[in-house]
Amino acid sequence: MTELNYIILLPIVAGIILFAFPRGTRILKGILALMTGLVALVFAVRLFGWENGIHTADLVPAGMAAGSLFNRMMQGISGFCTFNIDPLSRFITLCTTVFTVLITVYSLACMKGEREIRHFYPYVLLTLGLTTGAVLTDNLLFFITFWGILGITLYKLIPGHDEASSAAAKKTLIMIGASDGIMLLGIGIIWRIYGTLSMSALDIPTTYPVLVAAFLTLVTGSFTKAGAFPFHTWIPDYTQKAPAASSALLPASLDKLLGIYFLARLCVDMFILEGWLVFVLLLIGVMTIIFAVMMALIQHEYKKLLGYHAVSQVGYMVVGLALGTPLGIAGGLFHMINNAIYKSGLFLVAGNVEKATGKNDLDHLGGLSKAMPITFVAALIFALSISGVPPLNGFASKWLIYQGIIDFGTQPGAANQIWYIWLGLAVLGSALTLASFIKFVAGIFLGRKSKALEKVREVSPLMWGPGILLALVCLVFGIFAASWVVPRIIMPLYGSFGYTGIWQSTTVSMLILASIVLGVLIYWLAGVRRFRTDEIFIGGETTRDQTDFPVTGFYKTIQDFRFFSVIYKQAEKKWFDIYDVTAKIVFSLGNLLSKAHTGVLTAYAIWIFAGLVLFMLILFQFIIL
Amino acid sequence: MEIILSVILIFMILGAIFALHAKDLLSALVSMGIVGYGLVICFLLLKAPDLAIVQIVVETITLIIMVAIVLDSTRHELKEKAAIRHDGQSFMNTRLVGNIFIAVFLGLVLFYSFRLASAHLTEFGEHGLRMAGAYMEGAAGKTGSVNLVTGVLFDFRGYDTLGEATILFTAVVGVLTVLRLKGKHS
Amino acid sequence: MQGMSIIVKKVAQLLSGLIFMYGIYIITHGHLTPGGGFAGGAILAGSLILLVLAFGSDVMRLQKREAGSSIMESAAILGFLLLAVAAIIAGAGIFFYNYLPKGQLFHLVSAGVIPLYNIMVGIEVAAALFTIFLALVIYKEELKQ
Amino acid sequence: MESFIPLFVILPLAAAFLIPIVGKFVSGFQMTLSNLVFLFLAAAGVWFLFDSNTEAVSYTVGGWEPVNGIPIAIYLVADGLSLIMLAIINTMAFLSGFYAISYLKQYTAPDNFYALLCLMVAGMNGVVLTGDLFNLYVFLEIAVIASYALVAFGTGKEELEASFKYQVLGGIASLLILFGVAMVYWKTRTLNIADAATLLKHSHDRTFHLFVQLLFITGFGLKGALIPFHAWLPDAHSSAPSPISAMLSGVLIKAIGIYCMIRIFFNMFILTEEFAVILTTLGALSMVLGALIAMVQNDMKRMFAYSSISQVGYIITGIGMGMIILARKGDQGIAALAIGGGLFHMINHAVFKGLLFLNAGAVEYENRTRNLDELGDLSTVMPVTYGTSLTASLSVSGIPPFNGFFSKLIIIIAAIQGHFYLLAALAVVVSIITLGYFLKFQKQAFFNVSRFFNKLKIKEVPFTMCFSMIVLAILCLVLSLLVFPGPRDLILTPAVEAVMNVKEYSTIITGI
Amino acid sequence: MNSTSIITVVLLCIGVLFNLFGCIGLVRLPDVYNRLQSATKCVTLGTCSILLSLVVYFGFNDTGVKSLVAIPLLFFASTVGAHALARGAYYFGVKLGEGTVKDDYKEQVEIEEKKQQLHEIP
Amino acid sequence: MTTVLHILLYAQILLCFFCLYRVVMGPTIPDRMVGIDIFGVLVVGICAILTILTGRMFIIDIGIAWIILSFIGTLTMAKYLSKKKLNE
Amino acid sequence: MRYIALYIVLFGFWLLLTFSLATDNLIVGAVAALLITPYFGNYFVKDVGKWVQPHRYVWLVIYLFIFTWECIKANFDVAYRVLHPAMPIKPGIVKVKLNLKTDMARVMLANSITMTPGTISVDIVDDYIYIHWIYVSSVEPEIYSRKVAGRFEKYIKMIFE
Amino acid sequence: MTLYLLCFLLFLVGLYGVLTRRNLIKIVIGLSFMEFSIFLLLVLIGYVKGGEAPILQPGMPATGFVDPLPQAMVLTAIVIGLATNAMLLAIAIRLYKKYGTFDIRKINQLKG
Ligand code: NA
Ligand code: NA
Repeated sequence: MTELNYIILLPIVAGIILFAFPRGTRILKGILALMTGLVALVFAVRLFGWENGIHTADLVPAGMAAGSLFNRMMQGISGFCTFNIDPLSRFITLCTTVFTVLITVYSLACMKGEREIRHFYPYVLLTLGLTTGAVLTDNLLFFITFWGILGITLYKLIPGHDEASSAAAKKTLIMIGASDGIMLLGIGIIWRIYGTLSMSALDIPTTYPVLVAAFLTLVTGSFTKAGAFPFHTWIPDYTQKAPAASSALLPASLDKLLGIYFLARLCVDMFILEGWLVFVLLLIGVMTIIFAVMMALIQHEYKKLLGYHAVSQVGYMVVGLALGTPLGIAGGLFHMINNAIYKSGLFLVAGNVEKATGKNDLDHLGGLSKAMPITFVAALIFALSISGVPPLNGFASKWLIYQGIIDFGTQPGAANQIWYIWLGLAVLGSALTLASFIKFVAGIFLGRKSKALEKVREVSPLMWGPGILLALVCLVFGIFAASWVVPRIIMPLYGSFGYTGIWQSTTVSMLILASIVLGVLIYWLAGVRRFRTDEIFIGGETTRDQTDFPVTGFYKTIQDFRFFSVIYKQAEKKWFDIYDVTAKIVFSLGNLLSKAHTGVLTAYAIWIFAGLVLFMLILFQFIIL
Repeated sequence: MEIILSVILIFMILGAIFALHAKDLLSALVSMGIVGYGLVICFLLLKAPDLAIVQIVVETITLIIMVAIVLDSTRHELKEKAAIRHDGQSFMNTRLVGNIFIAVFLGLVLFYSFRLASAHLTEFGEHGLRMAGAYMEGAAGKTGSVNLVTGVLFDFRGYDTLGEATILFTAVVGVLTVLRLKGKHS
Repeated sequence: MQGMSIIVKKVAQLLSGLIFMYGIYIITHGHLTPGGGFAGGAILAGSLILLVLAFGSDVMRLQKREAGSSIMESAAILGFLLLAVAAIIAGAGIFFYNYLPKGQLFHLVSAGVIPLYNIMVGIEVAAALFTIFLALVIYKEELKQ
Repeated sequence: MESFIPLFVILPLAAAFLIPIVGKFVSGFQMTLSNLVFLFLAAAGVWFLFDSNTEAVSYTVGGWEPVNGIPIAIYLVADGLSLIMLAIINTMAFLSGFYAISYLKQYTAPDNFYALLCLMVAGMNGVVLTGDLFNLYVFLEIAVIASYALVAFGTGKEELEASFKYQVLGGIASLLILFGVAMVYWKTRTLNIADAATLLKHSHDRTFHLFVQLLFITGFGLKGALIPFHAWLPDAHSSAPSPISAMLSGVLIKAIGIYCMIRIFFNMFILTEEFAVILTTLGALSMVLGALIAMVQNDMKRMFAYSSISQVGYIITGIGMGMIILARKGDQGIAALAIGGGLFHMINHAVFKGLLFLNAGAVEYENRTRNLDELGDLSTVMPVTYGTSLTASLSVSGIPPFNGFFSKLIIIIAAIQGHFYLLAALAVVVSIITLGYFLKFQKQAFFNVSRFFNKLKIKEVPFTMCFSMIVLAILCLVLSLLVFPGPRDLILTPAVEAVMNVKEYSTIITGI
Repeated sequence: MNSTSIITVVLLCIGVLFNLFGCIGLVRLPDVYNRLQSATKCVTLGTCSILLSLVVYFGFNDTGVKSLVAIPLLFFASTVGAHALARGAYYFGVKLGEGTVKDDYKEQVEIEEKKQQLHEIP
Repeated sequence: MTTVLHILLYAQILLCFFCLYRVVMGPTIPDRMVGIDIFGVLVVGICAILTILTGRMFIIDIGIAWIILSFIGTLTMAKYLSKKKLNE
Repeated sequence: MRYIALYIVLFGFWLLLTFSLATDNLIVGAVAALLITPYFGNYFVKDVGKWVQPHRYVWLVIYLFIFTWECIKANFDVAYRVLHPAMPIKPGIVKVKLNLKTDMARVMLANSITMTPGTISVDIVDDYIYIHWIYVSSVEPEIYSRKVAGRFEKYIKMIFE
Repeated sequence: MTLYLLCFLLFLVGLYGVLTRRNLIKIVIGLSFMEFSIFLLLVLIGYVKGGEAPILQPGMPATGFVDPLPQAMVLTAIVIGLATNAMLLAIAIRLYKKYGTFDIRKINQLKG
C-alpha cells in the first residue's frame, strides 16, 4: 500500500502543510511541492510494477483499541477504500504525476512576476493527490468525493482579482460542481439497483430508462470535466483568465485525463452501451469538435483560443471512446494522452508569450519568432501536432480514430451506417484546427513585429524547458507511434487490436492530407480578403490598435459568412452556453418570485392561510365532494 | 347557559367586527376593550374566576398601553375626524374587496373544516377527565392550595409558570430594547 | 407627562394605596381565592400607573424609577427561579418540588411554596407592567427633548 | 445526566435574570456570564452526545409520579434527537455570544442583548427538552419573543419593520400551535406528548387528525419558514444583528420549527401517507423556490436568509421522505437513511449557515454595507473572513469534502432508494443553484474590485469574531466525519432511532 | 323566601331597573355630556343597589363587607371617571349638543389652549 | 329565587348591548369611551349577581378588581383625550 | 402623621377585605401595610389631623343620608328625562364660584355634584367649578349656584374643612 | 356545538382583520381576537355541566369542578398574549415615529 499512500496521501498532506507556510516563501513552497511531486512520480513509476486487481486499504491503525470511536470510524472508511489497479489507472496516474511535476517546474519561473495566486503550490499538490486518488479508487463514492474537491482546486487556481477572472472562476466551479451533483443521481441509482458502488464490479446494461439516466448523469460529469459539448463552456473562460500554468495543469492535462479516464470507465467498464447511446455520444463528439473549433476560429485572445481547442480535441476522444471498438478506444485514449501533452505544451507556450510580452491578444502580437526562437519551435510543433500533421503524435492518434470510425462502419447498426458523416466531420474539424493554428502561430510568431514588442526576449530555461520536453515527447510519440507507443503503452490499456490492413490504408492517409490541404485553404481563403471593420466586442476587450495584419481580419471574415454570422451572433449572446442559458432562466424565475414578495404584511398573511386552506381542500376532498 | 353564552359571543363578534372596521383607531381600541370584557363575562359564566380576574387586568393594561400609544400618535388625525360626523357610509374600500373576498373564502373553508374536525369531539359540558382528573383527585391535599388553578399553575405545572413569568420578563427587556432611542453608535 | 385635574389627583391620593393593598390581598390569597401573582401584580402596577397618570411623570422622577422597576423585576423573577431551584438543593432534589410544609387548608399560610411563588410573580408582574408603561412614557419624553 | 437536564434551562435563565441586576454595576458582566454559561452548556451538550453510555432519560419536574398510569407532571426528555439539538443550540449560542463581544461594539445596550440571547437559548433548550405540549408552546414563545426583540435590536427603520412582520406572522403561528394544542387536549384530555400519542393511536377520527396536523404543520412550518409560510424570514434574518441572524437561521428555525414538527408528527400522531406527502411537498417547494429567490438577491444577508429557506427545505424533504416510507410501511432502513440525512443536514446547516451569517456580520462590520454591489476585493484584506466564508459557501453548496456534501448525498441517495427520483433531481438542481448564488456572493464580496470604499481602512475583524468563524469553519470539515460509521452510530443513529421508534419515546416517559 | 331574600331580590330588581334606565339614557340622549349624566348616575346607583343587596343577602361576613367596601370605591371611580371623561371630551373638541343654552366653560378652555400654545413656542 | 336571579343576570347581560350600541355608533370617541365605562360598571353588577347565584364569595373580588381597573382605564382614556399635544 | 393614618387605613382595609382575625392574616396584613406605607405616604392626603375630630363623622353621617337621597332623586330625574318621549332637556355648562377652600373639600363637592340630579362637574379651575347641567333651569348665576352646589356645600365644609 | 362554532367564528373574524386591515394597530387587534377565541375554546373544552369553579370552599364537597387545567393554560396564554402585545405595540410606536404612519403598505422597505 505504500505506493498508494505516497501517491495519494503524500501530496494531499504536503499540500495541507504548505497552506500553513507564511507569505513570501513562494520559492520554498515551490521547491517543496516539486520534491513532493517527484516522490509521487517515483512511486507512480513503482506502481507500474503492481499486479492488476482490487486493493483494499486497511486504515485501522495497528495497536488501536478495538471498539474505540476512531477505530470504528476507520473501519467504516476502510470499507469504501478500495483501489482498482489496472493498466489504465496506473497509466493515468503516471501521466498525472508527470504533468504535475513539469508544470511545477514551469511555474517556479513563470509565477514569479505575476500577481500571485495565493497558495498555488498547495493547491497543485492537492490537485495531484486528489486526481490520482480519483483515478485509482474503485469506489464511486470516494471517486465523487475526490472529483468534487478537484472543483475547488480548479476554482482556487484562478486569481479572480478582476471582474472577468472572478466570473470565470465562478462559472468554472458552478459547472464542475453542477456536474458533480448530477453524478450523485447516477451513483444513487446504481447503488439502489446494484447495491454496490465498486466500478470494477459493475456491468450495467442500458436497457432500462433508469439505467440510461444513470449513465447520462455520470457521462455528464465526465463531459463537464473533460469539456465536451454542451458542458464545455467553462474551459475557454477559464483558460482565458487563469495563468498559463493553471490552464496547463488542469483543463489542459489533469482534468482531461481524469474526465476521459472516467468516460472510458463508463463506456467500457461500467456500462454496456445500446446502439442509440453510441449514436448520441458520437453526435456529441462531432458537435464538440466542430462547435468548439468554429468558436476557436474567431477568437482574439490566444489563451481563449487554446481553450476552445482544448474543447474541440475532446470531441475526438469522445468519438473514439463512443465507438466502443478496441481501435476506437485505443484511439481515444491515445488522443487523450497526446492532447494532454500538446495542449499543456501550448499553454506553456502561451504562458511564455504572455510572460514575455504581457499581452494576451493576438492583435497586438506578431513577429516573435526571432525573439523567442525556442518557444516558437515548440509552439510550431504543438500546433502541427494538434492539427494532426504527420509525423507528430496528434496525427497518430487521430489516425487511429479515423481508422476506428471506418472500422466501426463495418458493423451493423444505425450509428454505424452513417460512419462517413462522423468521419467527415472529424476530418473537417481537423482542417479547421489547422486553419486556426496557422492563425495562432502566424499571429504570434510570424509577420510584422510591432514597436511595442521590440524588447521582447526569450524566457528563462525553466520556462521553456518543460515546453521543449513536451515538444520532444510529441515528436517521439508521433514517430514511434506505431512501433512503440501504441503497442507498448496504449494496447495494454484495453487489449490489443488488429489494425493491420486498415492501418496501412491509403484512405486514411488521404484524409489526413485532405484535412491539411483544406485547413491551409480555409486559412488562405479567409485571409486574403483582409477584411476589416470596426471593433467587435468579445470577452470584454473593446480596444484594438490599428495594426493591419492578415490574422486580425481572419476571424472577421469567417464571422461574416452568411450562415455563420447568425450563429456567431447568437453565440455572442451566449445562447449556446448552457451556463448562461440556465442562469437566464434561473434569474428570470427568481426575479418573478422575488417580485411577489411585495413587503406588504397582508399578502404574507394571506399566503399562510391560503396554504393552510389549500391543504385542507386537498385533504378533505373526499369528504367535501 | 349555552344560549346566554351564545348571546355574549355574538356580542363579542359584533364588537370585533366593528373594531376592525372602525374609522379611527381609538374607536377600534374601545371596541376591542368591549370584546375583551365580553370574554371576561364568558369566563365568569364558565366558572373560570381566575381567568376572569386576569383577563380584566390584562385587558385593561393592554388598553391603557394601546390608548397611550394610539392617541398620542394619531391625535391630529383623530381631531380632524371627530369633526366629521361619520355615519359608516363605506367602510368597504374598493381596493380591499379582493382581500376581503379571499379572507371570506378562506374563512368559509376553515369554518367547514373546523366543523368536520370537531364533529366527533366531546360536546360542550361533557368532559372526560384524564390529566386533570389526577390533578383534581385530592388536589388540595397534594398541593395545599385551595384554588385548584393556582395549584396546577404553581405546583403541577410550575415549570410552565416559570416560562410564563420569563415571557413577561422577556417582553420587558424586549420593550426596553426596542424603545432605545439610539440603537447603534453613529 | 403632565398630571390631571385636581379632582383626579385627590381621589388618586386616596385610592392608590388602597388599590395597592388590594393587589397585595389578591396576591397573598392566590391559593385561596381567584387571582394570584398575575392578577394581583397587575393591580399593583395599576395603582402605580394611576399615580403616574394623576400626578404626571415629573413627580416620580421617572428615569430613575424605570431602572429601579426593571431591577426589581429581575430580582423578583430570579427569586422565583431560586425558589424552584432551592427544591433541588434543599428539598428532594427535584426541580419545582413543593418542599415547604403544606399547612392547613384555607389558611393564609399554607400550600407550601405556592404563596411565595405568587409573591415573586406578583412583584415581577407589577414591576414588568409598570416598566412597560413607563418605558413608553419615558421614550416619548426623551423623544421630545 | 438525569439531574443535569433542568440546568439547560435554569442556567441561561438565571444568567438572563442576573444580567439586568448585576450588569448595571459591573461592566463586562453580561458577556462574561452568558458566554461562560453557553460554554458550559455547550460542553455538557457535546459531552452527552459523545458519551456512548448515555441512554435516553426523562426528568420529572416537580416529582409528580403518574396517577393510575396517567403521567401528570411535566417531563423533560433527553433522547438522541434532543441531545443533538442541545449540542447545536448551545454550541452556536456560545460561538455567537463570543463573536458578539466585539461585534456589539457598534450597538448600545449590550446588557439587553445578552439577556435576550440567554432567554432565547433557554427557550430553545426548553423546547427541545420538554415532553409536554403546552410547555413546548410556552418555551417556544420565550424563544420567539426574545428573537423578536433581538431582530429589532438595531432599532433602525428596517429592523423595526422586519421585527413587526416577524411578530405578526410569528404570532399567527403561535396561535395556530396553541389552537392545535387545544384541539389535542379536547380529544385526549392530556398534554403529555407520549400519553397523547397512545390515545391518538386508538382514534380513527380522520378529519380531526388532518385538521390538527394541518394546524401544527402551518404553525411549525411558519416557525421553520417553509414556503408558503416563509415570508417573514428574509426580512427578520437579514435585519437582525449578525450573531443573532446566525442563531435564528442556524438554530432557532430548527429548534422551534423542524424539531417540533419531528417530535409531534413522529412521536405523537399516527403517520399518514397523505400528510407525509404534503410535508414533503412543502419541503421540496421551499427547497426550490427559496434557492431561486436567493439567486436574485443583492443583500448578502437576505440571500443567506432565502438560502435558509431552501436548506430547511432539504431537511424537511429528507424527513418527509422518511415519513412517507414509514407511513407506507416501507423499508425501515431507507426511512432511517432519509431521516438521518435530514437530521445530518440540520446539524450541518446550523454550522454553515451560522458561519455565513457571522461572515456577513464581519463584512458588514468593516464595510458598513451588506449590498453585494458595493462590496468587493476583500479576499486580501480580510483573509480569515474570506477563507471561512468560502468554506461555508462550498459546504452549503454541497461541495466535498465539506459536511454539506455528505448530508445532501445521503438525502439524494435516500430519495433514489425510496424511488423519489423527482425529489432527488430537484435536490441536485437546487444544490447547483445554491452553488450559483454562493459563488456570486464570493465573487461580489471578495473578488470584484470595490468602487465604493477605500480598502486601506478595511482590516480583518477582531479576535473574538475571527475565533468563532474559524471554529465553525473547522466544524464544517469535521462534521463530515458524521457520515462514517463510528461517529454516525454514536450521534446520528440514536437520534434517528428516537424519531422512528415511537414506542420507546412513550416508554421513556411513562416507564411502560 | 324569607325577608332577607325578598329584600335582596327587590334591591336587585331596583338595581337592574336603574341600570336599564341608565342604558336607555346612554342610547337615547343626544350628546356625550348628557349621556354621561344619565349613564353615570343611573348605572352607578343601580350597581350600588345590587352591591347593597349582597350586603343584605350575606349579612356581615366577608362577602358582605367586601360589597360594602365596593360601594365607595365604585362611587369614586364612576364620579371621577365621569368628570375626567367630560373634561376630556370637551378638550377633545366635542361640542355641546343642539339645544344647549349656556357654555361658560368655553372661554376657560380657550384661555387654557392659548396658554398651551404660548408654552409651545419657546 | 334562583329563577329571578337568572332573569336578572340575563337582563343585566343584555344591558351590555346598549353599551355595545353606543360603542359602535359613537359618534364621537368620548361617546365610545362612555360606553365602555358604563359597560365596566354593568359587569360589576353581573359579578355581584353571580356571587349570589353561585354562592361563591370570591366572585365579588373580581367585581372589585373590575371597579379598580375600569377606573384606571377610564382615566387613561380621558387623560389622553384631553391632551393638547403629542408629548405633554 | 399621615404615614400613621395611611397605615391604619391600609390595615383597616386589609381587615375588611380578609375579614378574618387569624394570626397569620393579621401578620401578613400588618407587614404588607408596613411595606407600602412609606411609598404611598408621599401621595396620601395631607391634613389627616382632622380625622381625629369626631364631630366631622357626625356630619358625615348626616351628609351621607342627604347625599343618598339626592342620589335617588337624581336617578328618578334622569329616568324621567330619558323615558319621556320628548326628552325634556336643556343642557349647558355653568360656572359656579366655590366657597370651599381646601382641595379635598372641593373634590368631594365636585363628586357629590356629579352624583346629584342633572349635573356633572366638568372641571375645577381656580375658585370656580364648571358644571354640566342637563336642564339649565335658570341663567342667573346666583340661582343656579345655590341650586347646584348649595345643597352640599355646608355639609362638606363641616366635614372636610 | 354552536358555542364552539361561534367561538371559531370569532377566530375567523380576527383572521379577517389580520388579512384585510392595513393598519398596524388593527392587525394587532385582529390577532388579539384570534387569541381570545382560542382562550375561550380552551375554557369551553374544560367546562363541565353543573361543575363548580375549581376553588374549594369550607364545607363544600371537593368534587364536581370544571377542569382546572385548561384554565391554567389559558392563564398562561393570556400573559403570553400580553407580552406579545406589549412587544408589538412598542415596535408599532417606533415605526410610527419613523414612518409617520400606521399603514402597512407604506411600511415596506423590505421586499423582494
Ligand atoms: Na465491468
Ligand atoms: Na450518546
